[in-house]
Amino acid sequence: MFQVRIHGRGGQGVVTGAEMLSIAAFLEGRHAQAFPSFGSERTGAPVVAFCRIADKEIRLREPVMEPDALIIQDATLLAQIDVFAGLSENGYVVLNTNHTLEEMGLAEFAQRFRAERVITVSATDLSLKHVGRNAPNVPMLGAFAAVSGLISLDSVAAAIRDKFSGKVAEGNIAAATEAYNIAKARMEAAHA
Amino acid sequence: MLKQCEGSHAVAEAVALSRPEVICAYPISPQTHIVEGLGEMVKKGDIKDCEYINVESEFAAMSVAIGSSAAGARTYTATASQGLLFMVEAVYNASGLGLPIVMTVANRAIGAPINIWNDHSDSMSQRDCGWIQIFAETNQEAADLHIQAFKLAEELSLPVMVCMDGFILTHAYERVDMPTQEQVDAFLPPYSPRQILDPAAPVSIGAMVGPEAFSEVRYLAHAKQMQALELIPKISAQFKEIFGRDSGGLVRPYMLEDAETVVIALGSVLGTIKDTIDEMRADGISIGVLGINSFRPFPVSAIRRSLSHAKRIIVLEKSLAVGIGGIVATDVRMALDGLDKRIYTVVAGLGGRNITRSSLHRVFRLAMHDQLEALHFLDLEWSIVNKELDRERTTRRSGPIAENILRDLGQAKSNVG
Amino acid sequence: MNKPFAITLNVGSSLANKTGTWRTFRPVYVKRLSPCNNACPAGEDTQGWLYHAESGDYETAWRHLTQDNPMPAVMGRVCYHPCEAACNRGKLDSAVGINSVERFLGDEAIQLGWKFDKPAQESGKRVLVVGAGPSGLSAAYQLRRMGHQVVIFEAGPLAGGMMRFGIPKYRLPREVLDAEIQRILDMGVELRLNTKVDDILVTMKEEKFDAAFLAVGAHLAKRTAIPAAESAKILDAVSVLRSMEGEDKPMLGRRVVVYGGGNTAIDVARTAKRLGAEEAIIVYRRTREKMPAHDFEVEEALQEGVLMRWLSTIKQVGDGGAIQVEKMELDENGKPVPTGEFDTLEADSVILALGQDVDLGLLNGVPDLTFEDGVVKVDEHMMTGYAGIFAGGDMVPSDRTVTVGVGHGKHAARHIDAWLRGTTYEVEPKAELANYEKLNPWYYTDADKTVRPMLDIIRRQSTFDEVQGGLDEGNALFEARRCLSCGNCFECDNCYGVCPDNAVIKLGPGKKFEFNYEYCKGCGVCVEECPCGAIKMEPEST
Amino acid sequence: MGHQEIKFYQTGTFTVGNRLLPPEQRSVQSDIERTNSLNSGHRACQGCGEALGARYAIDAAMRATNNQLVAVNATGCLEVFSTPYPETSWQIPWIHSLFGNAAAVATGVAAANKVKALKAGKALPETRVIAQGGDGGTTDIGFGCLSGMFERNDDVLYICYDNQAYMNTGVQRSSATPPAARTATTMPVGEHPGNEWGQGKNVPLIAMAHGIPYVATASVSDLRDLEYKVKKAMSMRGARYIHIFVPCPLGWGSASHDTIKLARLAKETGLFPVFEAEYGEVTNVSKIRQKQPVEEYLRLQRRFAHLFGKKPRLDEIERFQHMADQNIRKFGLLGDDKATVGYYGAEHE
Repeated sequence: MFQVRIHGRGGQGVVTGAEMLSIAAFLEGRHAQAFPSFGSERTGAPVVAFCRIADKEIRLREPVMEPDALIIQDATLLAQIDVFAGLSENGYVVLNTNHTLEEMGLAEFAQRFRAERVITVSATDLSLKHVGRNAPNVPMLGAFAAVSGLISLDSVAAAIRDKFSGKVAEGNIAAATEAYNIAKARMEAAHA
Repeated sequence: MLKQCEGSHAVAEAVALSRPEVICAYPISPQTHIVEGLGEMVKKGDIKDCEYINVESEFAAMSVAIGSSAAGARTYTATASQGLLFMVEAVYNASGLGLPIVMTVANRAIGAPINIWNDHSDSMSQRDCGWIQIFAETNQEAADLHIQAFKLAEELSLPVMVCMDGFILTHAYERVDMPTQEQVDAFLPPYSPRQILDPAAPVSIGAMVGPEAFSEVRYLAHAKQMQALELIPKISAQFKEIFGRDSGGLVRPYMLEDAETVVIALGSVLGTIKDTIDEMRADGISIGVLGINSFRPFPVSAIRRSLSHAKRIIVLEKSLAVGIGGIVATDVRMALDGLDKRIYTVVAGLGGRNITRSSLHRVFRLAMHDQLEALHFLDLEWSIVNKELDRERTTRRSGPIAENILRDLGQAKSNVG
Repeated sequence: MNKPFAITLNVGSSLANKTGTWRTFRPVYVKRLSPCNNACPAGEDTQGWLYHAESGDYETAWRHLTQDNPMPAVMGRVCYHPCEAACNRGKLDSAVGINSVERFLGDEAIQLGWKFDKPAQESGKRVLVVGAGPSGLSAAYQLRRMGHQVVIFEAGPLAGGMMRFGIPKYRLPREVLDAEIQRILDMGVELRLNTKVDDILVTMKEEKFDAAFLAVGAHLAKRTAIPAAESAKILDAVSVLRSMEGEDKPMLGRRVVVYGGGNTAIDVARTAKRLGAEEAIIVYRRTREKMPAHDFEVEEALQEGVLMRWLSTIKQVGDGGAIQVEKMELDENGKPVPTGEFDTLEADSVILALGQDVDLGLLNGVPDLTFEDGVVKVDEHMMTGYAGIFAGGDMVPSDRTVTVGVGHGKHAARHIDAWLRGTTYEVEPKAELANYEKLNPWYYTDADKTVRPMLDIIRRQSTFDEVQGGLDEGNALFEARRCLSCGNCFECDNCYGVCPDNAVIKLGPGKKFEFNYEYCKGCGVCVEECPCGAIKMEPEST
Repeated sequence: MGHQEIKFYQTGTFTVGNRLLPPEQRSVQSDIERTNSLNSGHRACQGCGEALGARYAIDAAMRATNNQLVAVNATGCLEVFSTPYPETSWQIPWIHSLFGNAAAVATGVAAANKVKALKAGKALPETRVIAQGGDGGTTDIGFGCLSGMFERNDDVLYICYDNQAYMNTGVQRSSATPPAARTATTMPVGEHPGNEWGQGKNVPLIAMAHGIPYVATASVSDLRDLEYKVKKAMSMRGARYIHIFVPCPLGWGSASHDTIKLARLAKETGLFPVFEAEYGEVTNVSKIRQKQPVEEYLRLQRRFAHLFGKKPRLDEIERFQHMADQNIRKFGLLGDDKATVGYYGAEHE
């Protein structure tokens, strides 16, 4: 079972991101479970959502406390909450920022993980570019697909089409694709 | 057809497939997504010949449902929490009148303090209201149970509450095998009411009944629920024939045959418990779980039969009977009357507190060693409780409890920070 | 249907709960006496016949009416309608025009030729009626209906009595009178004109009459001793009016003075006007208010130019028609007393209208009779002291009106019939009066009385055409429908409608209602809301 | 007058029936074949205005709907006296659910009827629904549901039988209780005996404010007007409201035979304006026929006896008269006066 935790803020499509991730996994014939940390959070408040992916029925209903991957849609959260809680050393991190880890002051922290598994991507910029609004969740999924290798970019695109349609869907797919490519390039760079 | 969707959506589709004729909608999280989904389907014409009514309160929701059901329409509504309490008078009325309304209760706590998260306090408060109450473990089952609920309700002329954990199920995206319309039509015939407001054959429904007949009426309500004990497994079996999967029934045993320790629980927490049990079984521990699907009627015989080999029973319930302890546990005790078994009550998950495998491991092991107190509150923060109790002992104007605790929690956090 | 026990009940089941046991008072339907009926000297069931007229069934109304009075067309013209004075509707807006509806029915009957039924069975008894005036005709009609053979002996040349010889044509056209008399005669009543009875006992014996009803009227004018010159032309009103029926009209001159204050005085003054008198003056010793004549007649006379000298007496009539008049004044008791002031009027003729006396000659020699003030007394059965001889009309003590006479005739006939059969006619006790307080007038809409058309004033002054016109069908219907039906159910359905317990059974058109005492709780709403006072509450017997 | 005046039969215009009218012009209550929707054997008090009003209204609705009618009843006197197990007085399909939900239950019935009609391929259901309740069930506890039904414009005629207090439970004050009236919870003691002045709500006006197709007041004292209004209401679709004045001998301390008389006086004094309104606009008022002073009305009721005691409360009586006069002005109840009250909220075709 692969467990993903997504951090973000109300309005950034955190829950939708988890749902799309589960849809993408479902489309690949796997079992998936997506759910938010329930609350009455309004726009701007910190939000968490989860996604479990497995090859058999997922019965577990507890929140993801030891994630295999983290998707952090808003870097400002780093200063407020312990977003990395429970993440194992083999874990994956995708962080939405247009700064480098060094610029974020995370260089030392990132040393604890495998370099090709801790990737930054300017998801906000990409969403503004392709969709016209701050919806980093979709490019983050694209990046996650690249980083984790858990789901294909095609599945992500299909999940996007499940949630959106028309121009919005195509914009999001373009954003996800670009994020995927950026992440892929950064992974290769980190590997190198 | 398999699909990955939200629990609420799965329920909405299942209800739609049941060809409802009147749907009463009042928003209260977390059932809102269900009626939103239904509203859209009615408006788009995906549900034919159906009236969707945006009512002004839960009391009105159930009242409209009473009217439409009495007038012969298959009627559905959904509620939760305070909403259920606001409609209570009509809830009792619907069952008293024997109207086969189906209602989703997306289980949630009731306040004060106000709380929007999941537990079973709402539907448990209505355990004696005369409705049949069935609990869903998964979204698949939630969907399936709604289809079964209409059949059950209409055969008995009794209303049915389908209870599903709010947020945990309603807001969870997971795989659901959605039945086809043909399957549902084959399973669920059109509504043929036992009593109806019909100008061609007028009757008076809802007479005032005095002491001379009231006991008989109440007994008959009980007798009907006893009939449901036979009907629920039968409907579940019919369902399996058409849809090819187990859903519903009275109880659901898991790893029970040889289990010395048996956990009893309702709803979605059964999944977490099963994972926990798998882990404990791997450690060679003799433990199993019995899910209760039908809480009302309470399947006394089925439970007694299932627990015949158990030495000890842990009733893990998301509700609290203040002043005594367990609600489900009390019923289980009645079911096991005369049998020599240790019965532990574990109150868990109140107001949405997470029930984690690690906590379950801890409390199950304590029970196995008979080290658990008879009434246990899972993961209770004693320091906070004691602090407040102390404050109340020493200060007359000790202030509001909930706010005090929140302040204490905040201090605890900043201390950590 | 297998319905949930106790929750769902079958319709109609509450009929098992007999709420009539709650009752301590029970409503009962009553027929009260309407004030109009109570006031009618002829005993007409006014309310009863109006009920039929309301529905436009005029023939039934007429037949109902003529059970009590065979001459509605006459009555509808000459009756002073005390019924209307008593009418409860007068307290609401104005009295129902009963008289005008009666006339309408009477005229309708003449026009359409409605006839009276002949008696189904002959009794074999012979009854003599003396006098073909209203009372005699009424008695003859009633007796004939009862199967008796009736012969009327009339001293005059024509039937009608005072209706013909006292009431001017402009109030009662003769063809109307003739028609109604003829209809009575058509029943098989024998009329012998110019047949004066001089000795009743002889006449009865000669023609083997089993009983007699005397109604000879009061045709003798009262005279008073007024000093008068030889040349003075002094006439009496009775003679003047009678001579109007003959070939030669009376010659009254240009200036006519009438002395008296009754209806006859008015009639003769108005007649004089029509005969061409330039001046017709009524001299009366009291005030207008005290005049016995009906106010509307005084009013009509004034409209036609008749002059009035109230508080005046004629002291003497001199040569050339110079009349000395003394002015009077009322003392503290309202009695006129002379003032000693005199005045002179010029008149070509003076007509005395001072009342009439009865010619009782035919009773000479009849034993056991009692007389009083010039009339013969009768007992409560209208019988004189002599068995088998009954009397009525103006010759017995009573008001002298056509209507009273008709009533006498009817009552006498009933008693004669009983007497002939050797029984006694028991007058039914009068029902309780339906006075205004017993009504609930809310339910009646406002509807003013219909005014009958009057002949234009020029023709009233110059011709004997009928002054007052009749109602047309629409007006008559309207007027009939103004009736409040006092004291008698008119099937308004109020009781049926207002009962909160559906305890009134409607029996269908004409069949009225019944209480269903199984369910009536005795609340009394029906009594309170009955418009016409035809229900009352009675205590339950314990 | 709200209805066509019958000038034809002068003595019968205001009576229940009239033997001379063609049958189609007669009142429903005069019909020998009337439904008696509320049948004999019910347990209402002697002279019960509500029993009368209910039969009047439901019979009229039955005729208007060709007997295709369902009634929903709020808890209250009407319900209790009509359906004590094992007997029902209702001759029509009837349901009682709760005190405060009659309007909503009726919404449900209407919805079910509509669905059935759709399934039968009809645009509109033949079977119609009436909700009925007393003033407590309408103006107080049932007000939320009532307002909801109005606002959604559900196809329901709601009839309130207003007897101005909670009679079923022993005569307690409701928001329809008039000022100064004695009830079990507003006793005639203290400086201002009886119910408080300046309280209470006027539900017909509030109903109008919803902009619904039809609002009317009626009285058991004017059957023809009442029947006309029920018939008119049943000829329309959407939310409709009729508020019927029904005196209560028990609660008012009046003679059982005075029930209709009191209703008549309430109208003729101006204390109970009888009018109709469409889409929030007053369209018709029943004029006062014979204006009466309020004393005539108040004196007949023991609930106002304290106003006429040893020290008559002329001030309070004067306030009643003022209230009546205000109604007369507001609704134009006299002569050719026009109503000045109305809401113009809703748009309609």
